[in-house]
Amino acid sequence: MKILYFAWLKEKTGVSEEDIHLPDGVTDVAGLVAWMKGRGPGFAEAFTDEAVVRCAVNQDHVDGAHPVTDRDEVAFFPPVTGG
Amino acid sequence: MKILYFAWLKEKTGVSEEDIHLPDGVTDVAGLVAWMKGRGPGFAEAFTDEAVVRCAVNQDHVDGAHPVTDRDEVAFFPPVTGG
Amino acid sequence: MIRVQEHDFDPGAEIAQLTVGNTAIGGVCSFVGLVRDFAGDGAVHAMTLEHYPGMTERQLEAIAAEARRRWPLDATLVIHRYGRLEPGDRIVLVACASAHRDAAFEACRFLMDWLKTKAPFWKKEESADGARWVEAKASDDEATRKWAENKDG
Amino acid sequence: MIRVQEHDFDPGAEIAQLTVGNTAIGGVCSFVGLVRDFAGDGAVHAMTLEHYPGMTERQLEAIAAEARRRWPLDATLVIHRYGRLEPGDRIVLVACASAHRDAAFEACRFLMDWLKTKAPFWKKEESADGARWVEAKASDDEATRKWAENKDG
Repeated sequence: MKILYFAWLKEKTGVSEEDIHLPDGVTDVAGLVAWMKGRGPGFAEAFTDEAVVRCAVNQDHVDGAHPVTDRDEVAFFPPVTGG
Repeated sequence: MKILYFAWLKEKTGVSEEDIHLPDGVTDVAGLVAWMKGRGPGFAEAFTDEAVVRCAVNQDHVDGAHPVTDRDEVAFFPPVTGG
Repeated sequence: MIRVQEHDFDPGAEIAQLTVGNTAIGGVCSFVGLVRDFAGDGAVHAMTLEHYPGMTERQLEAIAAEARRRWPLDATLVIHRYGRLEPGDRIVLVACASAHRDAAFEACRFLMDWLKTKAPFWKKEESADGARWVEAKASDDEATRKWAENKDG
Repeated sequence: MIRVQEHDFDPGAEIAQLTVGNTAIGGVCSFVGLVRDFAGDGAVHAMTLEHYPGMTERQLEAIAAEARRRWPLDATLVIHRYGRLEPGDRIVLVACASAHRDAAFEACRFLMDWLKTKAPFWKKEESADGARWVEAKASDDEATRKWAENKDG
């Protein structure tokens, strides 16, 4: 799956875009976020405050219960601040 | 006094601008309109429907009771239709 | 700034000029009015706008000043053409610059509503039936009345 | 039309292009958003807009289509820049063309309110204290909510 990070999520994780295999046991966005927290200090810090992390799957805003598959484009970003 | 006519008042009277002496006995706009009606067929027709003739004295909208003097600029025109 | 002129204008250049050197401005709301090819029930081939030179400028200055009193504006611009115009031609440009977009939008709309009803212009439309002077519309008067009622709002 | 681009744009040319060949259009309401030299309590030296390519365009297309459903519009245009911008630089242009000025004004304001709150852009401001990511504002969310409530109006 393709994962994108924007704004301070990109800065804290140090990653703007990556391709990963769907981790074992992960079936939804909440599961993916929990897995992210265990990837290291940068990821743990980026995903600490789940209330401000937004997620889009295939470019649609979704909540934690949304399913994820290996073919999805998943993006993590803070609340948008507009133009 | 200077008199200006706009739109169909100009077309019906055949005059766009003229200088006249304040007619004897005329002291206000209503008196001036009454005098206008007697100036000939074009003027009579232009001023027939007083309800649609607007007047400005020195570039301010006024009603029939407004005084007029020999030093005024008086304009007659239909209701404005905007841009 | 107020201009009443026969010749055309360049909206982009005018809007850009309005904000030069003032980086407190967050945005410019503008409206460009064009001659439509219809009016009410019929086709319009052209129209001629007549105005009262002197009184027009005075009234436009006054309404622009009123807009600046009502809203926090950094700049206002009104350009209005007169003479003979054809469908697609620009008639009017109103632009309001402000730190706040709500103020820019509301002031621009206020000025346009006023211009469409109260500015001393008279319109003669040319159609297949010949030319005729347009009569004032009640719906436009209502738009202006709405602003009068909100005077303290 | 929707464009998300790094380079500047020419509002006058864009507005003129929007109405070419359509003489049923009575006017174009437009809004040009500029970078201000302040935000909240402090001076801003520059800002950088980041966005989500692909999702941004999809969302802008969708909101422009929504505007065309709600109001009788002949044309809509949204141009939004990304990248590093300095005070006075243009950020965004929204233009709505319609036979009716009310529709043009309301649609333009609707689109601007949406863009300021919902478009997937993230803003980093540079001030004397360094650079920081801007947090979403509650007041802008309210402006968008107002439109949601008026959905059937």
